[in-house]
Amino acid sequence: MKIKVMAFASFREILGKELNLDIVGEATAAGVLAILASRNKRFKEAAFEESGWLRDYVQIMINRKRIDPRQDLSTKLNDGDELVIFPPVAGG
Amino acid sequence: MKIKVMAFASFREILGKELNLDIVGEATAAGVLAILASRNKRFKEAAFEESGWLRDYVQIMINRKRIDPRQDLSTKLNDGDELVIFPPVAGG
Amino acid sequence: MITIQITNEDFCLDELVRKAKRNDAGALVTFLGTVRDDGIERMELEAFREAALPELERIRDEAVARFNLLSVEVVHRIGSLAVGESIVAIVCAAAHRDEAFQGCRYIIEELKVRVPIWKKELGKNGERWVGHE
Amino acid sequence: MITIQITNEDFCLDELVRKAKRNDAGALVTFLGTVRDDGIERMELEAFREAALPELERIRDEAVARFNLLSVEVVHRIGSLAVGESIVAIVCAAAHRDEAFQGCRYIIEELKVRVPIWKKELGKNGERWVGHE
Repeated sequence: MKIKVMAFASFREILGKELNLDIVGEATAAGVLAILASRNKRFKEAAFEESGWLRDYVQIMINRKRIDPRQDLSTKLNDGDELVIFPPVAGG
Repeated sequence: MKIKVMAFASFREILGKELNLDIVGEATAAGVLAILASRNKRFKEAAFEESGWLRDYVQIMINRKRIDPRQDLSTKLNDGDELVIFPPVAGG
Repeated sequence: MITIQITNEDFCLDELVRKAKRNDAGALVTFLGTVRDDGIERMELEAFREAALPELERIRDEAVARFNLLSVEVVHRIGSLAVGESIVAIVCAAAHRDEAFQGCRYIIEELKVRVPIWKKELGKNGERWVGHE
Repeated sequence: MITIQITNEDFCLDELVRKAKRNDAGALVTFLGTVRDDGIERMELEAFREAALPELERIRDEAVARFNLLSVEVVHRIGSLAVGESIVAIVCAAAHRDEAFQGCRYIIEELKVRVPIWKKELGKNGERWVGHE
């Protein structure tokens, strides 16, 4: 299935603004983050603690809705879903 | 002695913006108000209750400083003093 | 940088804000009071200018000291104003937004109770001095 | 009457205020955020526009309902800005000043924590994303 990944701010600088993943079988938010980490060492260091936990400041939206990364990373994704990764917002 | 009286807003409409009183002997704020009331019936009705008390909303400045009309009307005035009469302010 | 005016002329907000802007300010809060249509046609404003200007200066100094304002602009109009016209503008610049909001609020609240300015509403049903019993 | 923009262009406050003005409004409060010089040279702003605009609309609707706002104008800039340049303007009109102050404050506070916009400070000593640990 196809998952569109978007990244902003510091994560855009590491991952690019947009990439499309083609995932075989079931996909979850956690799975997408693991794929990105396995492909990109800078992303792995920016997003994960050494212990393997996602860093506190990583924020995730799925289909334009924020999820709580401490609870909802195992949410199943569907074909065509959009997952967005960004650091804390700082507008204004 | 000469006392300059200024009036603003509703009191200006009744008394005019500025008038000069020539007072023989001692003068107080209360005395100035009494003179104005004796000369001008509309002012008397606007500034005084029937009982003779100054109405609550009458405000007084002497030489650009506000006085408390409930306490300081007996303040002595000196030659050349300025007494200003106005209703509650409403700027902004 | 810090100007207080009581004037018959209309004013330009962008110009006031340009005067209030400083490189060390990150927040500017502006209050603009306008003639509201609640059944009136015009408003006439009158000031005791010689007492109003020093009182506004005292209020500005208090606000600068309490809220670390970096600059303040105040313009208050007098004369005859139509519905929708500007009555007063207060621009406060500060390093941070909390100070700018509080300073601007302080100045308009104090202005309303302390500065000798009066207004009369003129409507179809006659006229009325605002704030009278 | 109610406009929300995320734009690369600078804006004119008088024009925003003119759009926000209404005859039944007696108070307009404007917040203007600018690039503050605390040792930086420029600031780069970036938005997830497709998510930021609807979030700003939700915030505006909340503010209108809570504080009886009569109109709201919001402009947020993105791109590269120099020290002193405007970042964001929020204009709120209401019948009375308390509502206008509170509505404007509400919108900027919520904007800062909810709307997907980011800024990077660029200074002599390198660059830094604001809000990062």
